[in-house]
Amino acid sequence: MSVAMLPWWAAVPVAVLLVLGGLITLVGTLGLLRLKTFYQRIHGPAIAISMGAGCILVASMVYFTAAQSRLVIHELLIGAFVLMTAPVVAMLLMRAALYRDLRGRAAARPALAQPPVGELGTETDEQRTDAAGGGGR
Amino acid sequence: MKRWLPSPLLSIGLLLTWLVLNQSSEPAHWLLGAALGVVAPLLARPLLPHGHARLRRPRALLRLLWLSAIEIIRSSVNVGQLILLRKPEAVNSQFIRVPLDLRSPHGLALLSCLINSTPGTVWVDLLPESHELLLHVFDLNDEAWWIDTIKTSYEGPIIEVFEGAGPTPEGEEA
Amino acid sequence: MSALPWMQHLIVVPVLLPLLVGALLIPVNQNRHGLKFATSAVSGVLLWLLSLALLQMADGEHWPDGVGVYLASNWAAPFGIALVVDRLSALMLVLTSTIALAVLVFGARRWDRVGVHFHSLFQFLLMGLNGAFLTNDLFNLFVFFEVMLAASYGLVLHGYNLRRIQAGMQYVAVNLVASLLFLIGVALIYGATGTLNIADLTQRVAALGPQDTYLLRIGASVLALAFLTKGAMWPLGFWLPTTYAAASPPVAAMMVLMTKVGIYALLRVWLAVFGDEAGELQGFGLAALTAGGMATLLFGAVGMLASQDGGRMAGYGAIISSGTLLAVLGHSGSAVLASGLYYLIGSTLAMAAFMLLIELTERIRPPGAALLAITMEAFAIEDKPEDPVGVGIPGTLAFLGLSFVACALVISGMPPMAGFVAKFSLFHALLAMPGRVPATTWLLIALMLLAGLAAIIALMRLGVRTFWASGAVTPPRLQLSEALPVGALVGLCVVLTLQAGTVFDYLSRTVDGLARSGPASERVLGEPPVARPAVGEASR
Amino acid sequence: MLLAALVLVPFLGSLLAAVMPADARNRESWLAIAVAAGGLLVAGSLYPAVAAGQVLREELAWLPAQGLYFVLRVDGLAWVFTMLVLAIGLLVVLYARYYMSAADPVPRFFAFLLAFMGSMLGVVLSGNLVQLVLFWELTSLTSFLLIGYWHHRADARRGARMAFTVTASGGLCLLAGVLVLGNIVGSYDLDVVLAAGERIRADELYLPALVLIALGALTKSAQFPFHFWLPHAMAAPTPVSSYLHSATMVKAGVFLLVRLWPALSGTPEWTWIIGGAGVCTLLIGAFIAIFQHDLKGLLAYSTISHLGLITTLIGIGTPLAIVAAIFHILNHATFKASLFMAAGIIDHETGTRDMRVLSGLRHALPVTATLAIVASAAMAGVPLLNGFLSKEMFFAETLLVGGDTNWWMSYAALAMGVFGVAYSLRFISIFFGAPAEALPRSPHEPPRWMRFPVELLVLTCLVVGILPGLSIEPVLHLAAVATLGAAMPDYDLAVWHGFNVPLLMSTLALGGGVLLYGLLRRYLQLQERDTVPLVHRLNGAQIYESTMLRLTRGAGWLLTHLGTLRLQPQLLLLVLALLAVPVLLAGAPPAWSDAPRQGFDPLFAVVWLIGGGCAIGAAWMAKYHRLAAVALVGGTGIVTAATFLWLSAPDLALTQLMVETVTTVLILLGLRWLPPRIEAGTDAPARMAWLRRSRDLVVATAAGLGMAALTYAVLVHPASDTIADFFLQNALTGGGGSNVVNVLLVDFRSFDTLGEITVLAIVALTVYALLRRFRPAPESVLIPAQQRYDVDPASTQTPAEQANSGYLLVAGIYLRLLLPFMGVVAVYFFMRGHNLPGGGFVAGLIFSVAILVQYMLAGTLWVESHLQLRPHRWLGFGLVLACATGLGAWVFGHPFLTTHTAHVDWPLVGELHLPSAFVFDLGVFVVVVGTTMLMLVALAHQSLRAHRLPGDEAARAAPPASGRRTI
Amino acid sequence: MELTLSIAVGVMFGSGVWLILRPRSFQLITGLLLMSYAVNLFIFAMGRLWVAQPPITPTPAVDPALFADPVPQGLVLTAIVIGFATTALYLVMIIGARGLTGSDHVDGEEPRE
Amino acid sequence: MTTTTLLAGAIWFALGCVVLGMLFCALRLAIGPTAQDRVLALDTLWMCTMLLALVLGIHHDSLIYFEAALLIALLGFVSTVALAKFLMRGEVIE
Ligand code: NA
Ligand code: NA
Repeated sequence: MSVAMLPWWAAVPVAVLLVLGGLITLVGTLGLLRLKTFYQRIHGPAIAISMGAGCILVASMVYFTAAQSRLVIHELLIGAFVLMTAPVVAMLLMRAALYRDLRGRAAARPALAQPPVGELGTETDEQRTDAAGGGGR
Repeated sequence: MKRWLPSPLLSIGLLLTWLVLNQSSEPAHWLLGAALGVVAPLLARPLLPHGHARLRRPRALLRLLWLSAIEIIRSSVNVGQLILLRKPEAVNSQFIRVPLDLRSPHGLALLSCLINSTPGTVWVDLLPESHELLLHVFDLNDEAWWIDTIKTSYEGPIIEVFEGAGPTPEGEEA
Repeated sequence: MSALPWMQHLIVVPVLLPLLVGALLIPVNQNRHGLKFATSAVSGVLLWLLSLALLQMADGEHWPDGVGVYLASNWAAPFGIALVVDRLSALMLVLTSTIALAVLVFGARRWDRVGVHFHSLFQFLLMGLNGAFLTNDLFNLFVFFEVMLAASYGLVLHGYNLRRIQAGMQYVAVNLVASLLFLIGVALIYGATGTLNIADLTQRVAALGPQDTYLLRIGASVLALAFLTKGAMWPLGFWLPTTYAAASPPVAAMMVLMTKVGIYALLRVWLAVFGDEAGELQGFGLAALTAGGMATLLFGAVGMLASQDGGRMAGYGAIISSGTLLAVLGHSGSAVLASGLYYLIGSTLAMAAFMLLIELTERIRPPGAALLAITMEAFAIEDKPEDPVGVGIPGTLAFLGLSFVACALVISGMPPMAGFVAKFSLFHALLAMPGRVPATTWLLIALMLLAGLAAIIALMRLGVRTFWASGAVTPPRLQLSEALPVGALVGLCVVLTLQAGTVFDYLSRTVDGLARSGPASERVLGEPPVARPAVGEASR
Repeated sequence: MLLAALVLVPFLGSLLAAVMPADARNRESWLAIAVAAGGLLVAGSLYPAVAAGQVLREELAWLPAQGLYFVLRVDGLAWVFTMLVLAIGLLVVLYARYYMSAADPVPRFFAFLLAFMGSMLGVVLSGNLVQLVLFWELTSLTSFLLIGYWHHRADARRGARMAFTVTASGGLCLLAGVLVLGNIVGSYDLDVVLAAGERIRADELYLPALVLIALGALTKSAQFPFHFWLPHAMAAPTPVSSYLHSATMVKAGVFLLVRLWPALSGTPEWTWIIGGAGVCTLLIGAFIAIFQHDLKGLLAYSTISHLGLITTLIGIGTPLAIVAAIFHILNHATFKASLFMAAGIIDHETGTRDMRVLSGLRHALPVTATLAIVASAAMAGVPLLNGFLSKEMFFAETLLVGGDTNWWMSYAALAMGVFGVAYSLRFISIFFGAPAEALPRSPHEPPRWMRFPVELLVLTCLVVGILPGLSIEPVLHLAAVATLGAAMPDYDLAVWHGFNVPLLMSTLALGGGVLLYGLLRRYLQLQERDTVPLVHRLNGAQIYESTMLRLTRGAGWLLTHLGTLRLQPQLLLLVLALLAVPVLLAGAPPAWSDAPRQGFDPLFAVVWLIGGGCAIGAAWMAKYHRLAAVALVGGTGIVTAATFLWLSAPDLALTQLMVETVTTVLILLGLRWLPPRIEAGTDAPARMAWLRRSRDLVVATAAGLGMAALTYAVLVHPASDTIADFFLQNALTGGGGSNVVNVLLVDFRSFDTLGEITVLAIVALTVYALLRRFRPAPESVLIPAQQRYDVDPASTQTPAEQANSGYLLVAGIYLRLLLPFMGVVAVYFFMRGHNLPGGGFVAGLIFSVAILVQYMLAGTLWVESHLQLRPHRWLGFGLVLACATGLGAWVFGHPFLTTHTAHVDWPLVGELHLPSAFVFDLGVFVVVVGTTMLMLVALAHQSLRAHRLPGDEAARAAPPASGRRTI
Repeated sequence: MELTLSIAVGVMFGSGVWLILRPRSFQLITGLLLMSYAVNLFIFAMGRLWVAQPPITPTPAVDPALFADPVPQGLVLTAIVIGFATTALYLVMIIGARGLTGSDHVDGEEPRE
Repeated sequence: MTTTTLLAGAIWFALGCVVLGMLFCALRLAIGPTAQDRVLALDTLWMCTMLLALVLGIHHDSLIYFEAALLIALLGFVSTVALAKFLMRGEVIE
């Protein structure tokens, strides 16, 4: 165990933030595992990325600032980069899923080539494993 | 000036990044960071067709960020509860469409960042003809409330930040 | 501070020159064939001269014990990477640069244009080969193997078509897996002994504890598998005939060298690590090598008989030569090494010439004739004897025919060419071992004779079909740049035969040096780095 | 020198003849004549010395280390054979001058003939057994070329191949035999071997040596059961037959037996093997000869028979038998050479050799007819001709075999005599009867000098036959003494020995032969029948051909069972070898009592539960769910990176993460061109597939367990004294960096790194070259289905439109903004590498990925129209930079790649250290960027090509311009 | 930890071996990837396991026993990069072969059974 | 209870949560069922690894781990984006 001796004012927040960050991460990933459709699942990790990462980053900042007795804030960069990249991932993935579903449904029911979007969200897509089409690629 | 320093904000950002990365404020790093702050945007410029954003109202931006941060925490708790406590079948996930007035690409980017960072909502697409935002909401109670919140709490301030009060779109070719 | 004598730098040049030339040629436009060829050729000539110079130096009084050591990065062995020139590596360098020069000239008019970056890849291949011959560090050997292999992948696929890519898939896949084995082997040896330098290994081996010895045994066996895959030992070398047959002729000629690298590496490591300093590990695994070599020999002979086209025959010929070398080395180690090396030189030169020749002879035969000829021979269908009026053979055909015969003789080990001298001296060395001649020796000799017979029967069949039964009306068109290298390589085989005594003198000096692993390793480990400016200053 | 010249001059003449113009028939003939005549003169000049019992030797060191000297040695036997070879050679050359057609490529003929002559002389004059084998095989080779001289004829090719295969195989046996002999005696020198007869016969290796040498000799001399090649060799031009099958090629075998008689003979094995083969041969050859229709065929079988006779004599092995053998060798050479030449003249003049057509030739060719009849008589053993004398001696010797009780040998000899007379009559018959009509050509006497050799030879037959004591005796004595030495018997070469059993046998043979011939003509339709009675099934040539065919087929069969052309079995073998070989070689492991150093960490175990699960999942999915497999492999990669991080290897973690990213993109780029799996036919036997899979599963499990066990064994076993300590202690002081891994890469072992970046460059070039010729599968030529889905607004947009105003607009803002930050981060990782995790590799990968993101965002065309990246230049420049940095050390007199540090004092900034390793690392960075960009961009460019390719098809698939979307 | 890592190496190596024995080129390349992960970890393991002792030496005078073995790390770094390159090469080969042969079988043609 | 034990406990807890989170991601990665699920799981796995690096940094009181986290934060999304683009457009670079 190489953790440095920290004063109480630093140790307690770090500990709390770590526990909180860990918990949120766990809950977020649990959501990923537990929720029923892809469109729901994508919301699970979001809390891990936003809050879980945030807590742990802050914990890290506080810890190293206290441990090294100097201002350590380079974790901010991680935060900034995550803020800039996570939306891209979410948007692209969501849109990919949407059009894949639309296409899959159009292929299954050619008459309904362009179904309204509203219908999509509620449908569970578990049954449709993507064997040959895109997933097999 | 603009030729050699297309976006001072970006350059400062890069310099700060460099200093923070190196965790150092030695003169050598200031110099090197400054050089990178100048050179990197210049080298990247051909690949930036939308130019650089110009913040008209930085203070509005800060306020917006603060509000969003609170919203993020609130939503996180909500989503966490839903995941843990509610049966997945009982969660009412829906796509909704939000008509937007915001045109600035940078503004839209900021909007998407805020929406996506807020748990419970995901930006799906911007429908080209209607200029509507297709949004996925984790647990939808009231569609109108969502549309209203987004338009007033987010879109409005963003338009203010990037376009000042005026309606002129910004961000043509740099 | 004392500077390194400039002559010493020559040791690293066989690696550097092709690297620089290859690198400089990368950005040169593809259409500038002349420039590319000229640069590449200049490099080839320089490498050739250089390798001769190194041979001279290694054989002369230039270095004590004939071992030249170059400490890359100026770190003493075993910490840095040491390049070592001795008579053996110098010999391999000469062989490489000779064949490379021939291949370059051969490819000058046509082959370097069927794909892009031929000359860069070719130079990199030379770099890999030379590096593999020079290095005294196991992991560096891996790196140079990879350089060589990567370049050979590129060259095998050079101007690729269906056949080449099918063969290439095999070649690359097998060698990728073999490279993984190489890594496993090297890693285990490091894990067991804590060093990567071969000379250092030589000195450490005897003192290892039982666990480390066990790990070293496993590591060395895995490493040997990697080498033997490259050296095409049965049953690890099935990729070889397919690849040889598919590769373009200049590449195939270079591939002949590459199988020898596997054997060279094995030889290098084994003679040093499991040599006379190895204590109980001396001669580790040699019995298995003999068995494998014999199986390879047999397999090559069978393949030779079963093959119909020249490329495949050449491939099985290479397998026969691998098998022969492995079997005799495993059987008697350094006692037959001089003969084995002579055999290696002869068969490599002849096989390379043969690879180039095949392409030229294929121009004789009208397409489609081959199949008919096979059926006719197999079923002894006679066409009517015609009037006894001969067909004039113009100079080209005579040249091709003569070269073909010469190559066939060397490859099969028939008199009077180098192949026979090699085989005889191998037999002699095997039989001259003290004590009663064991049955395995006789078996080995019988196998070698049988393989030679199979080779000559197959090659005769091919030759008859190509030169006699082709019904060619017009002599094939041949360019001087294509004839010259073939002639030169064949001429070298002749010289090798006539000068057998001289060559053997050199080889026995080579073997003397190799057989005593102690002094050589001390030379490598004792080479002092050039004094640096003060240590503290450099780090400040 | 004289002896060396004797052997070398023919070869020089051969080379000279080869380069002569095709139409210089006379010049070439004169050359050949001069060579043969000169040789005769030289050899003749040796007579006094040889006659005086001297053994002349010339030695030349060739491979002294292997005891191989080039020894030329002349004793009586060698001298006689030399003279024979040269004399008959001279006559043949003279004859050939007239025989060969102007259209034949004569230079080649004389070149081959002279080379053959040289080889034959080499065999005869060799004083070293290995050297003898060398020339022996050379005679096989040159005779192969001579027999196949008219190679446009299939029979010539076939005959040549057959002769070569048989005699060359025999030659290899001979070589083996010689090796055994050399092993027994301890020398290959002929004199030593000949003097060691007792030792050889007493050695346990005697029988193998004898069998092997006998195989060599018997194949060469066309002895049963290897006799079949000789008749097929008749496809050669007649001068060749006349030379090879009278005095030279086939005589080499019996020469060798005579030569080695002192060393090998005198045992029952010798008699049984040599004599047995001889008897079979003489009977079969003589019998078959009767039934030939081809003149040369008859002569060929008669040659076989006579060689059988000689072999039998040698097999009998008494001194007198050896004398008789040598005598018959000489006699046979003279009459058979003349007969072949006569046959050639007849062929030449009439255009046919078919005895069914030829008759009454004595009218048109009176002189030739006379000569041929005399020679045939000699062949038949008619008194007053040389053949009679040696045959008489043969009969006498047969009587002695088996004592007084066993007569079978004599019966055989008698039968052979009868047959011999019969076939001689058959030969002679063409000169009698009515002149033949319908001959292809009307015959005339040949030119004077074409007939001259025949005349001379026939004259010799007569002279020897009538005056043996005056003519041949001294010569024969010379040869016999050289062979027999002290065992030299008394013998009397006279025409008349009084009435005795041999004379009776001769008479019986003559009478019986005439009778047999008459009977055969009358009752067996000798002139018409196509098959040889009794033995026609015994067709050696057909056996040979089918053996060769079976050999090829068998080899093919073996090849498919010993080897494979497919990849999977090869990989399976490789894995099996990996499993088996180390275990077999390393033996039982020693005691292993060490304990783990690190405790069990449940979290780490869970991490690897993930990694292992992903690996197994990838293995499971890779067949049909490629994308899933890619993702799962990615999972394994991440876990690997995490492990590196966990276990104190931050540099590895960084590199692994970046490589992971680039690999994923790369594979996706590749997947675009790998269309959906084609399902294999359902008719594949499922059971086999199951068996295969179970087998592979077992192998894979074993491999995994093996690796796991090995890893564990190393991990719990403390490391011995490693070179690592040196690096840890010297990195900072000697290498100027605190990150030891980086210092290893750019200083201690920078030579490795140089090689490694070369590998990168090579692979990039190869990938580029491959893609230049890339032709996509037909199924993937089209634009992907996703892009043709007209509900998606992007389906009508170019990639640039998508990024600048389409669905990627918002994402594009981020990705473009991130570009300079990625650059800065790359610089950061590069700069810190020497002291902290980072370095050229990671920085290069970061930079490449930064660019790559832009490609992914806006497409190839847009990016490249805004940014010119020239990966080729990056590659070349990076490599040169790294090299040049290394070469800079030369300036300081240091070895390649020695690092130096420049210390620069800058105002404001202070002192800066610029280590050369830093520049080297820059080279690495540049190469990595060049490689990654070249590979990925080259792959990405294929999409552009595909977009162009489908043309109207894509246009049809694309939706009408606007407005059909509901969202 | 030793046990975990050993099993990890074994599982990845075994999965890789299973895959390289499969007939489809994509399976082969996946197998090669997994095998090279396993081999990289194996090389890494030759330096034994060290937690939180990266080979970064703060001062010139250090006790080597307190740092992870840098040599295997250097070797792995080289091996990773070379492995990446060869994977890329093989990938391009398989798509090239797929285009020319029309089959994704490793032999470029469907087996005749 | 000292600050060290407090921190140690918290760190262990956080590590446990993160690793468990990784396990959940891996499960989703394995079971799919759709390709986008796998991609999402992979992306989350990257993120969890980043958190793991950060917590390990605190755990070992070392800044060495930061760079890995930084790299994941900046470039971890690239493979996800590539996968997403592949799903959406059939090719990664158009
Ligand atoms: Na969100
Ligand atoms: Na008797």
